[in-house]
Amino acid sequence: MTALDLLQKAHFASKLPAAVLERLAAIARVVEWNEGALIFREGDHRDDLYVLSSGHVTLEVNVPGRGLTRILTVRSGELLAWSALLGDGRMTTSAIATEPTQAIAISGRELRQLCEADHEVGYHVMGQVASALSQRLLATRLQLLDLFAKPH
Amino acid sequence: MSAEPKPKIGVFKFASCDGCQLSLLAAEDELLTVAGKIDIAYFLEATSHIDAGPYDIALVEGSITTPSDALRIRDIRQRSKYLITIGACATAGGIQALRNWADHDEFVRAVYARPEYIETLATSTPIAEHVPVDFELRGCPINRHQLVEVIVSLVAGRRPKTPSHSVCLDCKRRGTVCITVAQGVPCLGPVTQSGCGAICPAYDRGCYGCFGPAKQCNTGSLSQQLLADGTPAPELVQLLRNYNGYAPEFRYESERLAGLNSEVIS
Amino acid sequence: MPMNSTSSVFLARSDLQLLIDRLAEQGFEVIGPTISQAAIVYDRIHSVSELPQGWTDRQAPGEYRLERREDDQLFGYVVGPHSWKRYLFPPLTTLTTADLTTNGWQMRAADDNPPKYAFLGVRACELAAIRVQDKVFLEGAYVDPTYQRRRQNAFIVAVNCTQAASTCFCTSMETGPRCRSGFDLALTELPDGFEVEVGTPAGEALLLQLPTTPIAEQQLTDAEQRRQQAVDQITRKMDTEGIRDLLLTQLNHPRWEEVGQRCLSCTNCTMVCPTCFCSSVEEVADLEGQHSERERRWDSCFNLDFSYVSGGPVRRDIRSRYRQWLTHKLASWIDQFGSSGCVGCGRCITWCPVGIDITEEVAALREVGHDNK
Amino acid sequence: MTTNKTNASGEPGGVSPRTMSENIVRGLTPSGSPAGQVVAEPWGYHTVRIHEITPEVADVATYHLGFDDSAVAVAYRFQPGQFNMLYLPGFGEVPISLSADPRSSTTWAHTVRAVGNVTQKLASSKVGDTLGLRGPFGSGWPLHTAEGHDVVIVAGGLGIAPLRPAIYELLRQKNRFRSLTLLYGSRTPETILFEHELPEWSQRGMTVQLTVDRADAAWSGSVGVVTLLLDRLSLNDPQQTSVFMCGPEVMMRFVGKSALARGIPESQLWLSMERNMQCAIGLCGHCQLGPTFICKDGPVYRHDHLAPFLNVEGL
Amino acid sequence: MTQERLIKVEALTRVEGEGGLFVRLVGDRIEDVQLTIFEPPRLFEALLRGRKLEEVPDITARICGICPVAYQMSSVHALEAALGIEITEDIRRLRRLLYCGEWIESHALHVHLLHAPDFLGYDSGIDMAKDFPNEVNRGLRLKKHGNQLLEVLGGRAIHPINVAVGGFYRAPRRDELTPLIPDFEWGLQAAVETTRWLATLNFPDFTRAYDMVSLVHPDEYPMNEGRVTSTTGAAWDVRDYEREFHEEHVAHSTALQSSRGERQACYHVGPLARVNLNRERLSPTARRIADEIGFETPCQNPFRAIVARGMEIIHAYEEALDILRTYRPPTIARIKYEHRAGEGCAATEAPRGLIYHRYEVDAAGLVTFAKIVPPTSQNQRQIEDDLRDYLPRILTDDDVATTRKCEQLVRCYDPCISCSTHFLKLTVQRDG
Repeated sequence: MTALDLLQKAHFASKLPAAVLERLAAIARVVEWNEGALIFREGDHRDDLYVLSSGHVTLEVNVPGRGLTRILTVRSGELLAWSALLGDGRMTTSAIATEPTQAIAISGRELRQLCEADHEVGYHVMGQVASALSQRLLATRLQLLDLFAKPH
Repeated sequence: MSAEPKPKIGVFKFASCDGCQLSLLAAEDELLTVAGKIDIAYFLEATSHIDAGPYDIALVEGSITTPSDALRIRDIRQRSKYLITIGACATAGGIQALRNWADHDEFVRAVYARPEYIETLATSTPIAEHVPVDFELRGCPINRHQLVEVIVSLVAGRRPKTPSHSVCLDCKRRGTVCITVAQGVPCLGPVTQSGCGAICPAYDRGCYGCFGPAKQCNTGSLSQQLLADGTPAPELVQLLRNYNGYAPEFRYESERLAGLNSEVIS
Repeated sequence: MPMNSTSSVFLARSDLQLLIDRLAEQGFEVIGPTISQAAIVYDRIHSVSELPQGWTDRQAPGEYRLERREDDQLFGYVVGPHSWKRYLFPPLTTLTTADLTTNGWQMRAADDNPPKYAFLGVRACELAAIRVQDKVFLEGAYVDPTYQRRRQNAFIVAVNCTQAASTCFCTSMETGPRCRSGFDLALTELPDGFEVEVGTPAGEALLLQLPTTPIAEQQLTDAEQRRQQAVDQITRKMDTEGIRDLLLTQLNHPRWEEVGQRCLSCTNCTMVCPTCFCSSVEEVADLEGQHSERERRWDSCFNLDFSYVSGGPVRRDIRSRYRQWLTHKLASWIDQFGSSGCVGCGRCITWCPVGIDITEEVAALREVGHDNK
Repeated sequence: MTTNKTNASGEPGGVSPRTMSENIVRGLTPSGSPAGQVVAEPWGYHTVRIHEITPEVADVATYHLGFDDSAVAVAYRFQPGQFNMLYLPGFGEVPISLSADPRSSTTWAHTVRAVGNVTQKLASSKVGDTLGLRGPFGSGWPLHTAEGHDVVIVAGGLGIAPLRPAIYELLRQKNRFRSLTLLYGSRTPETILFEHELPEWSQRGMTVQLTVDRADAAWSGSVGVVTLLLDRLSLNDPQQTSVFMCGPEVMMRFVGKSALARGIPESQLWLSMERNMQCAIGLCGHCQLGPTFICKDGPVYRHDHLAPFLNVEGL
Repeated sequence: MTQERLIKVEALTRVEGEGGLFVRLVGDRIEDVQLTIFEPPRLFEALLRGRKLEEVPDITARICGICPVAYQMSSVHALEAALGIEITEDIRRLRRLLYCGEWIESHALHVHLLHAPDFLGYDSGIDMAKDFPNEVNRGLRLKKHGNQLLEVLGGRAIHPINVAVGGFYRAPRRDELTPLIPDFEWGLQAAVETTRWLATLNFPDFTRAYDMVSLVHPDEYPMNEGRVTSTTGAAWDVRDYEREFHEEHVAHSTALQSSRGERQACYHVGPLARVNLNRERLSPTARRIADEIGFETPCQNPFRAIVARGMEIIHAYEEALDILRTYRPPTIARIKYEHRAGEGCAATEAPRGLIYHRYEVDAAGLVTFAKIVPPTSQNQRQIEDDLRDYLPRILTDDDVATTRKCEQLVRCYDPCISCSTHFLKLTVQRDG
């Protein structure tokens, strides 16, 4: 399957107009990781951001004194390594494929250029990224609330 | 009978009248039963047997008023697994906390011919300002049934529970008519914690706050009303400043009222 | 079965004692109005001399005073701090007992042999309150045995109000001041006696044992005028139009915050309310761990611990607790029991130490968004 | 006589669709009869004995209680989702959901976390100890409303306990439903309840997805809150999907949001609430939420019946 | 070379409040005896200034949890003297009834739980209960009666709330008091048993030539009023109390010590003083039992104070029964009064002995001065004097045995140390 095919199926891209999808597909490529592969390490500089098309990626943070702590798993259709687009490209977590995983990789640099050049595309892409991040933010909040902890 | 060791209990006294620890001896019906469940390891008022601890439960009466007592309570805390403060002195500083608003040296000079023999702190403070406290039993004096309940609960492995609602609820349960509404008598019942059995209004007098502030009491609204009904601010200040006057909710309101008063005067 | 007033008779004032005596003879414990602690309260009475003859009550938000009347009426007051619920739904009830036996814990219902009560002097709003509590305790999916045992034997002698307090608003709640049903006998006090109406066969049977006389036309007119006087004196109003939807859609109204600043959360309104039925069940154990009892006590939604769930109380501030009380009383009560929980007796207004007035709060809540800045 | 637990239509005695539909109507009409077995004497306790204790995870154990009185034992029935009041004399009483197969006949399982005086005392009890039980109380899960649907069960933490009897019943009647999915969120991998049963549930045709809020590298499963599982779940037809959820109130609020965002009709979302309960019969007032008493009108509610009150703070 | 030897009791037990005992010996010679009181001072006399006089009975009650009524009674009488209030006979009787409750409660506690264990060799009354269950249970029941009376009449046993300047906030109803009668009838007999039992204890042979002081009233056993009278024959009006009795502040005590007369001599207050000075005014049963057990007055053996307490329990029961049986609620529970500037003093008999209060109030009803002299401060010097005399007779090399005996002597006075730390100096320190 081509990057475009995969993108069309991804939840992340479900609301993007076809024209925008095509522009994205033009700068995308398909990548794959084996089970256990370290996709990136916390603190690494990365240019690519990914939309998973299959598989399962776990995000980990190194907590001194507690070791590696798994904070979230990302599944197909979802966004990975958003710092490549919005941040300085420094990864805030480590990502490990916990099963054979396939993704559409998009160069953050090229995507930024594309968004700048064509605000129509930029508007749609940023909207989707914001939506994905807000969902993740909410999930993080609930996680922080520690809802299942033993009450005192 | 199980051979489990009985929990060791120590009863300690700081600045106080003895009334709260006496409540244990005043539980005549329960005393010997309770005593059978525990090992009274330190209780000067009741026994010459003195055990240096450590204690499973320390019952602490009285407030901290001297430098040596401030050290002694830390020592007791270290030797005790579960520390319970009993009574208004221990939980709020007691009536002697009135000194906290006064010129302490002048107080001592007024009472003692040789103030140099007297070594006290300028304040009377609750135990919890000095060491962590596991449970506070309110009252001036405490309610002996609550004391027995607390001891028995701890021995049985339950967390003790004492109600935190206002005196008003108890008045209504026992059928007492509201003395403020029916007679215009100032009463702290609406802001005072239950525990005494709502005795004062049943004896035709207003509550004077022996059990300290009820949980989330609205002291400000009550004093607004009492002021509007004609109780002068200085009188309200004194009403709030007695046995639990230094408990935060009463303290802040009395200080607010005292401030109002000085503004009026000046 | 209510009978119409044409069947009413006259009972001389001097024969009222016979009414009390007959009730006592039939095994009733007569509870009636009497003066205690500077108020008219409901207590055990044996004699007419214990009634508050020549006394009345002046009421205002946060204020109640006994005053002398110019005449010597026995029922010339309105309502006091007590309501009949303290007899039908006692402040403290032992529900069950548990004993540790060789065969483990054995539980049984606690002994409960309440007296047969006869209530003397029940007002229209109080009849309504008893109807409300009947719905709560007797007509739902579960019946409360404690209430049932007391209620089913109770004999009710109602008294029509001939005057109103400033805090009364029964006309708004359509519960009074006229006693229309729910009584065995109903009295309207006249200078020299009572117009007596019969509400039930039991009432009629009792009346047959009393030296009543036919009532004169003039006495009927007089009684009606006196009852009308109570209607005319009621000035306080609560607009109940659409009140359920109004309140349940104004849960974030700024007024809650404002009243929360004044409310003492002291529970007085709920305790004097003749319909409030909240309680807590607590464990009372002996020291040896051999015997234990479940004890039910009046409780109040104004207490912080009332809504405690593991982790903490649900209603954490006075604002939310006041809102709970008012919305339950006037709105969600309708969902639950098919009627308002408020009978307009005004007790919550009089006995609030800071004089919070439920009718004023409802009026303020009607001003939607009056302070949304 | 084990046959009399199944009636002619193959339905379990205590959970016939008719009883359940009455129960749903009752959700907002309090005059209806209480669900399941009618409790004649609301304060009548039965002596029950601990027959077995199954330690589950830290601080949580399942107590299998049997009635001393054999007549009661035979007559006792409950609906999935209902609760009992368990009474430890000297310590007090707590509402605890029944947590195992409603067609069990000898003992009745209650999965309890030791958090308060009563549950801590229970945690120190032994097999053979007695306690008091009254119940069952409250409404059950209206499984029949989901017939023909994709059924999604969302559980958080201990919230799986009152859902477990429903799971048994759903698996037993699997053919009546298009699909069965369990989304289960737990705090950590160590606190997953009934973990040993999950493979069996999968095997019997239920899709089981687990997630935990926090985990170390030894955990290869999903990490993140349980709402994410619902966000990701691919739905055949939201209009034909029913959701039964139980967990902390905040969790259920967001599960509800997520389900609605996915297009599942609000009338097909069901949740089980928790409040302070003392009488269990709607007469003490403690568990009121909006116009309902949770002990009597709940604990299982249709989402739209509670929705106006779930988002008001301190109600 | 003669060795210096110290006997120290770090903390006296089975007394109210906290104090110690310090004895310094050189050889067999006693150099110093100190009853040390380290109870933290609570400065009541200072904190009373500026308070409404109506609060005084509540506040002074907090001086002592074991004899709050003594403080309430003394303060209301002193304030009534300052305001010129005459109380009625009904109120007077109710006050005596309240005092009966406190005497019963306080004496029963002391006798059974605090002092009897000394004579029988136990650490506590609770330990003693194993071998003397009847005596201890009887004592607890007596004590409970005292508390019940305080609860009905005072609202609660510790820090009663019903005592007011001018009378009571509310007079009890008859149906509140009469249910106590059957218990009190039992209690009277039980108190007789207790006293007979106490008379059988083994008393150390120790007598002294005491100057004993108590109130004496011509018509009744002293509680709320009377002339301050000494066994030497001298007597004073209460208003002259401060001319005869003086207080002084010593370094080893947060309590002040009292002494009498120009010689600054020690004196003895308490049950023994009362019985010695008022034997013929004890209730009939108490007198009969005194005769039966051969209690000779004047009794100068301090250890026999425990028997005097027994007789006072009998008296309190008998007097209480008399009041309970004839009780009719008074028409006026509290005398109305106007505030006025004034000064007043009063002395009453606390369970431990004479207690003296004096107040000055202003026209607004606020306290401007307070002086409180409790019994234990008056006994403190006497206790030290007793020890100086007693020690050489009992001194052995066994310090533990010696201190036990010393403590037993101290407990004869039932010292109430919480009480003793609220003394006022003789001159008023006032600002402005």
